[in-house]
Amino acid sequence: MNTEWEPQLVGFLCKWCSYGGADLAGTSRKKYPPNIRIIKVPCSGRVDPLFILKALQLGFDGVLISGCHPGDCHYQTGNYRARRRVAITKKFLEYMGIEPERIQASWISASEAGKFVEVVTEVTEGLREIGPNRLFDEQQQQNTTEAAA
Amino acid sequence: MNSNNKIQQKLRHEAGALLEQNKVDLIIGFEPGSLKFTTTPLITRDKGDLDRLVINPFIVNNLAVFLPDIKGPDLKGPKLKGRVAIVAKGCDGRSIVSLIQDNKVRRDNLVILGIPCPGMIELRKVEKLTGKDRDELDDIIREGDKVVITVDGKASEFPISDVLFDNCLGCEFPTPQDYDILLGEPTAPFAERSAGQARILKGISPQERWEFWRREFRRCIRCYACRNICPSCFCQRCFVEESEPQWLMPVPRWQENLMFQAIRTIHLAGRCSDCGECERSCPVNIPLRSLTREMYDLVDELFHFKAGMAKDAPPLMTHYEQEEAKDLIR
Amino acid sequence: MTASNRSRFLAQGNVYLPHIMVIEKIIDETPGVRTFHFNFKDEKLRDEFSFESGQFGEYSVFGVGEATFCISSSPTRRDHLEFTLQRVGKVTNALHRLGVGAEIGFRGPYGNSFPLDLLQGKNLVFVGGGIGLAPLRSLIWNVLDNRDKYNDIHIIYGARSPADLCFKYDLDAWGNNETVNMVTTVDRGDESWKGREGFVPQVLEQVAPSAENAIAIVCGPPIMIRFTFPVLEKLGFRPEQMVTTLEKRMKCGIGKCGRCNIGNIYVCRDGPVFTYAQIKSFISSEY
Amino acid sequence: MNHKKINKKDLGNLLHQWSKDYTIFVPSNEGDTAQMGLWDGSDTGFLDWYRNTAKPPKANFLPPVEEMFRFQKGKEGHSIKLPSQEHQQLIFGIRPCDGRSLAILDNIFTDAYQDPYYLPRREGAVLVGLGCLKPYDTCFCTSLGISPGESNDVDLMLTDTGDEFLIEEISDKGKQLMELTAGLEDATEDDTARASEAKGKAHDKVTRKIDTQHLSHKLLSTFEDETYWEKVAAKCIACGICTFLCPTCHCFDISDEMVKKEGARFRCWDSCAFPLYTKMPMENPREEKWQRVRQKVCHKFEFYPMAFDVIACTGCGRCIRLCPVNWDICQTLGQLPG
Repeated sequence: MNTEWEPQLVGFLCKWCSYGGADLAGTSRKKYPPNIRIIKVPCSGRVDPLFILKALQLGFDGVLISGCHPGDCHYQTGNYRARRRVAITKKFLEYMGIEPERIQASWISASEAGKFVEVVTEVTEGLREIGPNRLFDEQQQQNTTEAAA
Repeated sequence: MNSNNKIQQKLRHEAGALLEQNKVDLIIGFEPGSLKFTTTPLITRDKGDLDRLVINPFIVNNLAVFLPDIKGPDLKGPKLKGRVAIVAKGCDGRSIVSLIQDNKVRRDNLVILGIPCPGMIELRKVEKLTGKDRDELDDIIREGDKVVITVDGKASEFPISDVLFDNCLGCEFPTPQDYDILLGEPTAPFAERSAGQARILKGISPQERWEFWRREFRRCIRCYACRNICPSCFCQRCFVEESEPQWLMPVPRWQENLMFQAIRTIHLAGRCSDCGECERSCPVNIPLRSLTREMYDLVDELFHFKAGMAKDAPPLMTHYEQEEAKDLIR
Repeated sequence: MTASNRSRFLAQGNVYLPHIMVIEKIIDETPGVRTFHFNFKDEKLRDEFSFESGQFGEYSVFGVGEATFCISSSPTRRDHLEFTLQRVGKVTNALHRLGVGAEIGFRGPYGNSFPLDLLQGKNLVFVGGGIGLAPLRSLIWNVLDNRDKYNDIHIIYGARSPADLCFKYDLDAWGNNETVNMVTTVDRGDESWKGREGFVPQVLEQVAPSAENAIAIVCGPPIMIRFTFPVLEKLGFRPEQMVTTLEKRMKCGIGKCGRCNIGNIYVCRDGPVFTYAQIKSFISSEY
Repeated sequence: MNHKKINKKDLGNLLHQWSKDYTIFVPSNEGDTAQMGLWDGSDTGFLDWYRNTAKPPKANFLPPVEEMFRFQKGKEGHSIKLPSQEHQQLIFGIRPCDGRSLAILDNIFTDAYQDPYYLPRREGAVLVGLGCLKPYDTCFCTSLGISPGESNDVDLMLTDTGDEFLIEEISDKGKQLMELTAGLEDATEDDTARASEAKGKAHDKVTRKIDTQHLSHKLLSTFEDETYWEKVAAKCIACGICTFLCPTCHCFDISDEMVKKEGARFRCWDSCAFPLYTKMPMENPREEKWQRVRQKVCHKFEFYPMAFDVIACTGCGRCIRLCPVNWDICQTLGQLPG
């Protein structure tokens, strides 16, 4: 009865900053939830809203987009553009009915292993709270807490 | 109506002069449609066609859709070489400016014949109001802020706001932002615009909203009328037609339909002028404008950006400010 | 010619269900072109299945989709089937990723075939370009395996460059066959190329096979076909003496899905093999 | 022949009776969009508003999307499984134009190869026609040999005679159904007379006409007239409304989906209005919009008649009524030069 559901999170990490942060977290043996699947992207500006929606359609419970801090982008402005895109996507999909917790963004530099751990933990816990992604299931979403109970 | 007649006269005259003096090669306007209470786009190089140009409360199409040389996936539009004179209402005008911002059309190839727009009559609303289909109505006459609808020989009067499109009721800029010739006097927007806000889904839970869209998009047949009628959907190849990777199955299942429309609307951020053509053209009546208007309001809220206001301004998504949307990022 | 074929193809059961086939061998023809040898997984069907040169099939990679290719092997050689394709899109890319032993779907054979009864006792002029040799190759081997039924045989084949020549093993075999006049040409040769250079239609004009009691069978890219017909006419071939096979986008392969029409002709159902006389009388110039 | 009749108030009972053997489809309004939808078991309110559906009844036989079969990749290789099909449907209220459209579609799905999805549905279905007393101003069925009140393409034909429907048996299938149907009254001569009067009136209400004489010849001589087709196509936005919602358009696409070693092959509606429809890697025979518009018109009025001796248009007017730019096929046909 009691399902062993674990949130599945996909992370699009910029290869210059956030991916380095994740790497550092690993090499410095920090613990973070194993629920994240990481996809390395050349820049947070590479993340198309399509990626986000496709991940949700494929059944991932949440999406994390992470790039360099404002001003630190390897390509000067990629993360600023990503910010506009993410803001619009997140807010718009919220209007369509996708919980805002499922789409998360962060700025994590290559040295911020601690922040990476923190963000992934928080996001994962947030997803645990709102329950599994049933958005694209054929049948109407039943009581989401039912599965968790 | 009288003022329409005058504007129409002037339009025919100006269009004729433009063709005659070789200032443009092509006129894009409206002519009477083949059905009662409809008009249809008139795209012509022939001066003889110009006495068919009309201005009335049914000139609904956003003619800017014909401007980009290439429209849709490998889909060539009419051969628009040379200079074009185009009839534009407020929203159409903003779509044109938006196309100029996106480098899809050059301002100096255009002569914009601006129409100060008092709002267009939505036949679906008239049908609902009278309980009759369009072809069963005898007459629809607009008189200022009233409309007189005649059914079976019997005339009834209604406030004009009962029959105008929602986007017209909520329109902020009924007079084109940019024009070469303005036909008539600039008009003011409606004082009370809340009826046109279209945020029909505020105040219900995310689950209920998703449920709503799931139900609506079950009906979608993926005819792509919403995309093809939209002046801002000018991609040479739409993402739904990509095959490697294939983002979406070409089959009309609600999951794919919904995703298509979500991404299409995101692509419209900063381009959509809220002309409402997507919703009007939808053959299965999906309230698409609820989505596009939300996007319209969102970009205004987040970035204080309104589409198609200044032709020299950079497009929304190519630009950024140092300080914005900060609370959305961890 | 089409009406009689139609009843013959009447299929039983669900015509859209593919047979499971197994890839037995893969030959790299050019950097983008591969030939697959394949066979029915169900061994019973290997004997039951029959086809004729010029017919095509619908091949599928499960989960990716279906695509249309002719059967490039000869019906006279029954131990396996072959098809040849260039990687250009989703399905062809997926096919190129498959290895020996992989399973594909196949349904067919569909369409009409080269008119063997018309060719018998005639001089045959095969004109092919690039991967367009695939359907011709089925017919050429068919003819060579019944060599005594036919008169002189000319084969004029060309490709853009030596590297783009398909079926080099066949070209060698035909070149070494004393009963075949084989001419191979490339648009532009390289240092090691010792053969002819020039476009296929030009070379055809130089070789100038006689139109007397002859049939020309042409297949290649549309641009080559368009330039080849006038040359053949100049050499004295009448439209009835020219045969070609057309290519269109197809999905169903059986005249229902609509997209392969040229006027009232469905290429999948009424073709793909036509004489130039037939093509000339089409309503539409959309071929 | 003696006909039956039924009071409109008893229609629910009749449908209920039929629902024991058939899945009943009636005109229904989902999100303001009329289509043949599953009957809820009681409501006959559609009689008040129903003129014709937006989505044509072809959708009940060639659905917008259907699973052709499922496949699975296991240790022993691929296996294929066919879906089970529900065949016994009764469609109530089909209009004569749409009845004809299905007869037209039968040609293509029986030609050369029997279509294993469309035909079983067709064979299992009963069409109950309902005469059209209030044609739209877009209707031109009478120009195509169809009368809005009469049909030979359905199994039973109903005519509104005021408070009652006259029921005529058209086909053997309809006859069999009537034999199993209880509680119907015999129609009187008076009823029949009133019905034929209604039919005549309906026929006269169709005022829109096209001239089908010499049409094929005119299209042939105009075929290469690029200027004409470009002008005609200029305002078309190349969406799929007129083809998807045409009751006789039948073009489809086939595509695959696979998730975790399990997948399905789908067939869904496709349209000659889309450039991708004919696009090949190297070229596209109908790249230009005017070529695609020409294809649509010629297919219906020239190519299809050449193959099957019937125009693939029923004059239902959906393509005119629903077009967002008011592209009117009657104008295109009426203005053909030559």
